[in-house]
Amino acid sequence: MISKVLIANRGEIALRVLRACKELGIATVAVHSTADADAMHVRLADESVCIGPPPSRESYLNIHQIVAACEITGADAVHPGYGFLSENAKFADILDAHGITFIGPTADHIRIMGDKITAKQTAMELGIPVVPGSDGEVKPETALETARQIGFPVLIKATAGGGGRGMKVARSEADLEEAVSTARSEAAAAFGNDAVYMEKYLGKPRHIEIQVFGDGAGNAIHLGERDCSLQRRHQKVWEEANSPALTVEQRMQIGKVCADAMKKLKYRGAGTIEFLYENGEFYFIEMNTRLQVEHPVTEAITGIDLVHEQIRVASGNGLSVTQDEVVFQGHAIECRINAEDPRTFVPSPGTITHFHAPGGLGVRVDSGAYAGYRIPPYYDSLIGKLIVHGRTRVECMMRLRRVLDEFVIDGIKTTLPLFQDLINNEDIANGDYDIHWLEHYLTQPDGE
Amino acid sequence: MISKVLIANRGEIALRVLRACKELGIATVAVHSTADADAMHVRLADESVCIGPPPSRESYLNIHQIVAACEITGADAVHPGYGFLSENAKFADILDAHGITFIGPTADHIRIMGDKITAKQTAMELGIPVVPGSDGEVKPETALETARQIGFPVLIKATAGGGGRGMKVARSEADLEEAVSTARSEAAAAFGNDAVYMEKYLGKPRHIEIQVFGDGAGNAIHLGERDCSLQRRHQKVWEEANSPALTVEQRMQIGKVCADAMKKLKYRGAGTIEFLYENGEFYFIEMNTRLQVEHPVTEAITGIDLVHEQIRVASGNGLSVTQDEVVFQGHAIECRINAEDPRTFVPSPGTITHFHAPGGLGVRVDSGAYAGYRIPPYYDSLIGKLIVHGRTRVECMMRLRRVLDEFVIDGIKTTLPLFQDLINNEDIANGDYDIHWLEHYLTQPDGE
Amino acid sequence: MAEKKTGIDQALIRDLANILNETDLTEIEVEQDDLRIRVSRTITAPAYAPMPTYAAPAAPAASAPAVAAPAATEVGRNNKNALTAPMVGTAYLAPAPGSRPFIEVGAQVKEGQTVLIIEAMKTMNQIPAPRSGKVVEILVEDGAPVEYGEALVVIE
Amino acid sequence: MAEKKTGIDQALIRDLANILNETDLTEIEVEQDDLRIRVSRTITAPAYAPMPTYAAPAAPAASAPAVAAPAATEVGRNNKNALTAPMVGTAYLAPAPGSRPFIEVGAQVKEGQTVLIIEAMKTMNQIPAPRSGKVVEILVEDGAPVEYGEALVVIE
Repeated sequence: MISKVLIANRGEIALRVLRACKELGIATVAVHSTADADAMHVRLADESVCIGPPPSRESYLNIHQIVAACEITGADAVHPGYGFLSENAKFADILDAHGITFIGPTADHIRIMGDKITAKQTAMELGIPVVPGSDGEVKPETALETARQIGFPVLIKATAGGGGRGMKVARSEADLEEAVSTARSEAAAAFGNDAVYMEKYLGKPRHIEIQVFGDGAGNAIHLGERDCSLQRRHQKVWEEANSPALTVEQRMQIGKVCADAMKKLKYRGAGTIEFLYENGEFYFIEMNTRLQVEHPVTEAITGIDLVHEQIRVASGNGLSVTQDEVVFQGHAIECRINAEDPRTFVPSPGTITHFHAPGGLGVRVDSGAYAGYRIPPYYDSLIGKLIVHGRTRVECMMRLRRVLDEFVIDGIKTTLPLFQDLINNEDIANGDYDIHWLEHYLTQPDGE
Repeated sequence: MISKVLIANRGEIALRVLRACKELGIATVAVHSTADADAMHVRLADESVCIGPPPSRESYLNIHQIVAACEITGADAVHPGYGFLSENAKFADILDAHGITFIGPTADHIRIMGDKITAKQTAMELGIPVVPGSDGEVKPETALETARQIGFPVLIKATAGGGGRGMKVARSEADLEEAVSTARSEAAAAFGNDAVYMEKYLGKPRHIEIQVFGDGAGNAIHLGERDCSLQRRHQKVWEEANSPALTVEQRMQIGKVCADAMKKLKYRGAGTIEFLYENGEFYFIEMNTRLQVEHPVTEAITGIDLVHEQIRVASGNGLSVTQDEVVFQGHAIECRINAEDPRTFVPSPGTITHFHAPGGLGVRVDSGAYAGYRIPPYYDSLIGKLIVHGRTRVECMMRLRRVLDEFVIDGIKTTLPLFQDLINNEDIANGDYDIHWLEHYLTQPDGE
Repeated sequence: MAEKKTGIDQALIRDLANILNETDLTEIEVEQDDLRIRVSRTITAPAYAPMPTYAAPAAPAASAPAVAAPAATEVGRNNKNALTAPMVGTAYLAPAPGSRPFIEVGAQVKEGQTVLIIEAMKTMNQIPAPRSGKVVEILVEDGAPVEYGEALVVIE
Repeated sequence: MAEKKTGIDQALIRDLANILNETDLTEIEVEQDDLRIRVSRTITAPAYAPMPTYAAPAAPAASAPAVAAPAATEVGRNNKNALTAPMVGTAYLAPAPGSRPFIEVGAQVKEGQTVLIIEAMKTMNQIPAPRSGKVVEILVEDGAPVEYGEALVVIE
């Protein structure tokens, strides 16, 4: 059993994990950099340990310090949140060597899913649909043949890549040679590794991801999908469930495929299998072997507390529900509140002078912000999440509209005005958007 | 159809109604006394009208002013909230005469349920179980015979009464004469009417109430019960659903009795049938022909927005759900946050210097309070409601415990510390309490 | 810490500060012979002004405009000689449409003389002048809705 | 404020500044003979003090006690000569249980000399004196957990 959890993260997710621990009667240790000494979760934790100076590398990414903090506090488990060390297999190994429970999957599964190529191969073996593509690395000399098999347009991607670097589209045979060579040199420059692979390029896909949960012993369930197509620069800004694009049959079908795959893998804990979705087909992108930022959307429609469930599974108590017991009720939308200019997304750190969260039925705010809180400039700009639930998507959208008018965060710029624009947009109202929609919308003049 | 609602109330319920209207795309008019010009719902409303000076009689109870406010703003409906004019049949009549929709039942039903004796007779006719008692007024000369029929102990109550005045218990024949004469003279002094009636006295009952909803045309449903046994001086402080005391069968049985009664009555809108419950039996107390303070508890476990539903019914669109579609999920508790000393309940008006609402999964705050808000001394002390939902009662209680630690209201005294005590009490944990429990608890020394 | 270096009386400054805080003032200035001391304090935030710490929602487009004509309200509320509406309703400046108004700016009125009518619930309520004097300003338009306490006419 | 005169009494300015902060004033002006000093301060709402506007929950019984001995932290953090912990771990004042401590209050230490050990992840890390001087205060107890930045020893 787990009796004291060290929360190896900061910001809203650290508070989220703290809340779950308190609700389970588990003691908490907050670790923080010197810049986060005033964070809300630090104040609310049973114990806190300063683990280093502001730079993440020397604090939140410093495995040595975090393990030492476990030692001096007697924490018997670590929740890594998302980001930072949450998908660091070495961290999981070290905790294991010290007899400390890592609240997450095995180090092996982190490794498998952390590498794009082994992840895709594993997905294929597990029966998860993938984007048609090259069988591993593609060389310039075989690129044309591979591209013809897949069918144009095709995408060239760095095997070591991420964040859009080393990524090129070839729309026809004429584009191919240049796309491959550019992608290779960008990959070499960015990652020190020029290996690239090729896959089918999707024109107007949606980003749809399936929440899965395994007990590590061969039982696994899915908790439906989240539609996270509204992104800018590969950052999600608005997530919802159910997806406006899926039918119940599609949901249950792809959900079952994912749950079955996790059973075969004997996956442990929370995971998310991300897909591109176009014309009724799902194409595996990657699997995140951790809690996602947008997990509250799933919690809203299932009533299941995913962090409770993570801790339960890590304690060896298995899943609290069977697939049959999972009921999807209503519709939920999450808006990520960033301390950023709502149009340019330039970060806006500073002091929050007034903070007033909206209330009422169907409203959830996850935020460590408060009046007087100074947002440190060292970390990402996510300062809170607003999650709204309704019986239908229309009710949810109407509720979100009224809630956005109530939310007050003064002293800094936030992305709240962006959501006030989006909620009045016809495409959003109709659920008619893909992963390029928001970027396109943002390039339009304000008045549009 | 309703296009503009005037909210004839103040405080958290005015904000509650405003939120529902906004979510339905209905324009709002806030009316307020001069003392409430800075209230949050006034700020958020589309229009606002000052209707008088601070005393309720000259503002929130002034029908003339409220109807005039409808006239100048063109409001086509009035939501009365709870208290004030919500159970004033004359108000409903006047609105009707002016062609303004009263969001509530018919004036006739308000009248019937507003009088204790006709209410009880009506309940009996509708098949609702009542406390065995006298058939109408009891005279001193027939009191003994009636008491013997009912069986001691018996309670003598003013027919015009309320709030505990003109109420006496006779535990045996020896007590009876004095109890009757004391009750009669108290009744005469308090209500100008010395009529009393008699009913069975229950020793350790729970207060259990059934939420009903009718469409005014003969359809009606119930939304389960709320257990409001935790009271002091007849004021509810903590309400929960489901009741820890009922089985599913009991819930469905009494619920059906109430729904059937409302069908017969052709009741329109939201109503609550209040019972005392002891040893498996329900005894009708009264019916409130309005929304209750504690309605969010029912919303949490059913997912149905009761104010949406009220407006829908008042618009003539009928009920949005059938009885079969009502699903009870999980457990919910509401804590009433009063600006009062948590032990003595002495009101503590003043300025709120800091206000920070708790967040996270399963948490709802309904409050018009904010940092800098000055609580006017003229009205009741309810400044907010905290509603927590969980999959089970245990989860709900654990969540409530962590949430109470997060809630910050500074500058005034509040009842939050009382709830922090209650949440750690064994009887509360076991759901083992009756309507006298809290009064008894409060008379014990702090240490208990 | 509080040595008297240049002969500045630090204890006096502290005493003044205490007075400042206790009396809720924002500034005290003392001058005697050739010594002058001024202490001041900014009152930090909330409390006294109506709702200063609560910012309106970011998009207040449709947010709570009072039904009354706003300019008049601003001026009138600040004028202690303004006659304020004793009830909610619609103000009429003349006894009937098209007829002469009860009063005009510059006119003399007597205490008790009807200066306008407020209609509410189909009833015409005659609003009398609270005192005799000269009509300095009429703050409502004919047919305008008025709320309780709204300034109507300034009589001086 | 900063006239460049010779003989400006900086200590006096500092004293006034201290008064300003302690008394919660925002401005002090003093004039005497031909000396005039004005010190002022802008209160930018909350911000600088650690979390002043956020009150701890009403029942902070179990709320976030730092793992370190709090008294020492208070004192030590304010002492600019304190050697602070470069890492999280358990502090030992002696090379082995029962042996003589590395340092004692009053002792002279040389720069680079080991003053204590911090154990973390089964590794003993020798913590050297940052400068030569006299040990004025030892702020941690033998075997106590220390967090990053925590004051350990004051060497002057």
